[in-house]
Amino acid sequence: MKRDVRVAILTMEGTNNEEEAYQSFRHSDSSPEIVHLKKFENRTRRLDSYDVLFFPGGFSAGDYVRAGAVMAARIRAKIKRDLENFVEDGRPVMGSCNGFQVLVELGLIPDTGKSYAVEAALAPNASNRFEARTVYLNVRRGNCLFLDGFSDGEIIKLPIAHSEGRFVPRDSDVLRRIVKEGLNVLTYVSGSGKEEGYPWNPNGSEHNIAGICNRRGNVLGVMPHPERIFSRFTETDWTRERRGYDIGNRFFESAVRFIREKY
Amino acid sequence: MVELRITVTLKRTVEDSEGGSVLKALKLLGYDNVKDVRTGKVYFITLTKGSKKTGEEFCEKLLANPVINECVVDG
Amino acid sequence: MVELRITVTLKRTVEDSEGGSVLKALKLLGYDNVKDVRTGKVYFITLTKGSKKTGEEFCEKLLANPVINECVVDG
Amino acid sequence: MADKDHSVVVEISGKGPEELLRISREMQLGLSVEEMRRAASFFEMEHRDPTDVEMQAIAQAWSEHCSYKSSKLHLKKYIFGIARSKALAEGDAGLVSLDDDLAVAFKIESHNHPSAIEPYGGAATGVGGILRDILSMGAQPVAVTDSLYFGTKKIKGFPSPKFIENGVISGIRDYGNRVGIPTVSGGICYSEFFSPNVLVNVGCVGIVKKNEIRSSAVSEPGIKLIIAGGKTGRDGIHGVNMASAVMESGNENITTVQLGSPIVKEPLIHAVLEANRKGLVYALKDLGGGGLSSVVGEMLNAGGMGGKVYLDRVPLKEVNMLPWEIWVSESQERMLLAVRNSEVNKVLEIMEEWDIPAAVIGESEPGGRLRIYFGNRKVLDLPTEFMTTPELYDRRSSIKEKKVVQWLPKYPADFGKVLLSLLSDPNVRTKEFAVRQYDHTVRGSTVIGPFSGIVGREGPTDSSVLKADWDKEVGVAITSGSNPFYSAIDPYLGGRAAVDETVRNLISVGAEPLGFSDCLNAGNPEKPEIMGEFIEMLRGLHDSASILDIPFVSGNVSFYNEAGKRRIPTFPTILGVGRVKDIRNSVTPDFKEPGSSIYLIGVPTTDLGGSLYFRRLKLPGGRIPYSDPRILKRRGWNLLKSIDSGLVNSVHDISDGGIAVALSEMTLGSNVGASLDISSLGLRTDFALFSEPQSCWLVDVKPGLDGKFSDVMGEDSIFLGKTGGSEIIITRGEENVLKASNASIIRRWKRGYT
Ligand SMILES: Nc1ncnc2c1ncn2[C@@H]1O[C@H](COP(=O)(O)OP(=O)(O)O)[C@@H](O)[C@H]1O
Ligand SMILES: [Mg+2]
Repeated sequence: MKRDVRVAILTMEGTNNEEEAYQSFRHSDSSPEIVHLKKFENRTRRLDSYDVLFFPGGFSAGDYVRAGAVMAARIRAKIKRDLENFVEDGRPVMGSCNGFQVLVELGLIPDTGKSYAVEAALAPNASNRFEARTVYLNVRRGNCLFLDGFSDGEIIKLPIAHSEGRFVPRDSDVLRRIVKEGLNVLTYVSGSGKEEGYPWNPNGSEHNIAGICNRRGNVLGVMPHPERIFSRFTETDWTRERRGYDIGNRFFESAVRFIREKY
Repeated sequence: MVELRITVTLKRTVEDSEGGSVLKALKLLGYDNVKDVRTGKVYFITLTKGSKKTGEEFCEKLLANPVINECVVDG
Repeated sequence: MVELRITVTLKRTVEDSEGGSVLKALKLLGYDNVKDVRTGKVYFITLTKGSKKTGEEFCEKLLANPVINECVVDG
Repeated sequence: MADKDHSVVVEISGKGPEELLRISREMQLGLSVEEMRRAASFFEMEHRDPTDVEMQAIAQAWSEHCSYKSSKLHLKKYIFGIARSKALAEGDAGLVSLDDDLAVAFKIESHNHPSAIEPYGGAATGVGGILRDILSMGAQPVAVTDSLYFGTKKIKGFPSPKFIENGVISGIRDYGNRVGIPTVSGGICYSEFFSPNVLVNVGCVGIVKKNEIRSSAVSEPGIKLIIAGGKTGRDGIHGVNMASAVMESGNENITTVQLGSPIVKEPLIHAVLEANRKGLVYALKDLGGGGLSSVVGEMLNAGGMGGKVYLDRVPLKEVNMLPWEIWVSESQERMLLAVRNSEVNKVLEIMEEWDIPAAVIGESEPGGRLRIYFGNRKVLDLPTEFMTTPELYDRRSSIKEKKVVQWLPKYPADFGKVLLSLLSDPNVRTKEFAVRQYDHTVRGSTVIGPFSGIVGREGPTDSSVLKADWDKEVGVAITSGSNPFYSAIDPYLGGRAAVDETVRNLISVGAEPLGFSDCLNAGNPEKPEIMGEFIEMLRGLHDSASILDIPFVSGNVSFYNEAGKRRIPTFPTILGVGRVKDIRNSVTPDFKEPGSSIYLIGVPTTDLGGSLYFRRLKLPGGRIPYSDPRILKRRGWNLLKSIDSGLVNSVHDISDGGIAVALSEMTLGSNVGASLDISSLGLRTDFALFSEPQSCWLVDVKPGLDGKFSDVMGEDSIFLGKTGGSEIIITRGEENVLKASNASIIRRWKRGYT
């Protein structure tokens, strides 16, 4: 019998993408559950009873202070140790959009140094606008377990929708280590695969960084929304392309496969 | 050079949901001593010449809506 | 009762895109004397008890990300 | 019975007209002398004077905004009867059937007056309000739409048009994005008409399993009433009265302004839907205009019940609120759930899980009388029927006979130049500066969004399509139709044209139209000529929709869009919803390949009144294009057949700017040009290219399927030319008429936007 892969999709007021994340994991042959942060805080649920943790996008707590700040502060206050154990155990953790912002605020990404220091931020877009569009991304797999289903140099398309997505590293050392270790697994490129400016890089991210994986390869944060493309009929230009595949699922299928193989 | 600090807040009669959200977060972080949080925007503006008066014009023309906002200029 | 004013801005080294937009808008309104605009958020926090110290904790735990923000507490 | 400290008696018995009016004004009731008299004679029969709570309750319920007192008679006559059997249910929103177990709930509503005073908060709370209406039916909101009408001229005493525009767009963005419902459709119209009367018409569409549809009527005693969501404050008091009067100036000191709190609404949606899915909810209604007073009264009255409510149990934002303030407050983000006693705790637990304040505030009782208590004092005791039912007005109306004069424009020297200028008109050029600030892919079910085409150079679509269920291929198409320029010239034909546009847009993506929701915008109904226009508009909507056999399942009337001497034209915004049987067959306007054939469905017209071409030339008046629903039906449903059977690549309807603009828009997202010969169209070349005939489309047919397509479309299709190349070339036989490169077309349409 196939092993049941349990996925926790973390929710609180203002997180928005839990529904499509749920569907994405369901379509990827796992058993997702949407769990309110409260339940981890008051211990009616335990992190270690799940195999995969997903931080959905949206506007946790309205993103009022700063995107992801309130959610990260609550997690740090109440379940920091549990989460670190989860990560150190090698289990997959992924965040998209607001989820990426939370992971960065928690220091789980890029984590190029020691002990989860905050090494980066996702600052307001250079355009000073919310940007909802489709972007092209260059994939550099590295050892990121979520990218198992892609090949190096593959160009993929995903939707973005955010106003704070400009990746800013703390200093040039952090940036250097990110690049050196190949943690910048997804970068914004133009339709022809080149690194060009706005709007191909929709937010002004340093080094066109769209997604970062930790060194161990089990924590991935991305600004775009793979969970919104679990069906190819939600790609913006599917009416032009007769071929096609459900690109978003590849992220989630990889994680599910990883659990089945390793645990 | 003139340096202005312009603070735009919501009038007391208008509900500040951002403030409410921060209040809730601080309480959840264990700060039971927080009674109230109000939020606002602040603009630090450098003029080659001008006065507080100019700042008040900025409030009126761009930065604030008198129906919901209060605008304070510090020179 | 303790009243704190906490101001969170972007560090000088981080591009302030909102400030840039406001600068542009003011120039379009004909204010050629505006040289620079930086923006920030301000929180007016009322505590039943506490001190500036508490405000600094708020900065650290919630209100600012040290990578991009500066946080000033006025008591 | 009144409490000296909290509630006062209003002495109205035996008072003369001036006294009554003075009381109405001082208490901001907005009631006329006749209405005050009607109230007075009711209380004479009861042998007492009313309390302030009672007078405020009556004033809310009898306001134009809540009661439709000026429009109801006409709506009944012209609108409510159309295709009744196709409307599944009505309530805060209307419902149509999508398939065996799913229904679509939808509604469009105006938030004009609040947006004129405080554009950001007005627009944001408009989105919040329309979401609640959909939630009230037990439906999951899946899409938001916004049709916006901005002025172009600064009017003294009112904020500048740019300020209003920025505020409105930011308000919709911040609220819609934060609640996580995609904003997928709408429109932005610029005209002097809307200075200073900005219009914000917001719509929402939801999906609900048929067995989870909730009614809003309580028809049994002992059902508990739970208020859930935001707390009640002094904000929003007398909002409905404000929306039922003419604006005096833009910066009145008004305390009704609210900004809305999407961060309360977002979990509220989850919690209410969860309670409903678990079968814990007996009836459901949202708190909008008139607050608790309207919702409790209407909920009980709809089921022939009375009841009691304890105002001191309502969770409050501020202390010391007076009973009447609690009763009529319009604070945002609140829902009223009617729940059986046995389920009350379960519902409260769900609310607690989501951190949502909730409280049981009362219950239904037999007998049709509503009693309100504050502490242990009774502050209101009225029959729900009297309280919620105003006298309807049959206001005087008059119809101005207008002579139709149509100017013949000078023959243009350069058609290419005309085309490019039409493409960069604010009403045609890209709305991406606004729409790309709205998240239109959240929820992962957007199959066709506002734009389509090659990534990075997308063009506009006609309708959006959303997957209706994760595991099915059925889709919901959503669009809006309106043309204030037509309606300003002829409200009757303008009404018909709005229906036509809505249907056209739905057909364009391969959707069968299922139902409409109408947002009717007008000036002061006490003026006979405005009432006349209003009735003409209704007649137009009626004549088209009844022949098409498509119901208006919901809607909203917004009168008093006047300020000083300026008023808006009387016109509808229609929200249209359609069924896409299989989303994999839906189509978009961008050409798909070179070498396919382009057909025109329909023929150009000589009626150019209100057209973009005439507006650019500043030619007033003229006949506006005529929509014949019978022709629309024949062409539209045949076109649907062609789309369903996979004969076509791309479809786009003809609207602003005519065939020339529609053709250009098909090149935007594809970078595929076209060569057309228009000799078969007859007419002057400018009329052929720029007239805006109704019920018309441009279609690009898949290579090799021309014969089959012509068989289905019959005489309605005219072959015009082929796709291909990097420019649009239009000839008339040997004569070169127009040439424009794909690059110049997109540059003009984008006008500085990247
Ligand atoms: N205010 C708006 N909100 C959401 N969508 C909009 C808005 N304005 C326009 N759109 C969408 O953008 C697309 C292009 O709009 P527009 O240029 O007005 O096209 P058209 O005139 O053909 O309707 C359409 O899909 C429309 O629904
Ligand atoms: Mg259209």
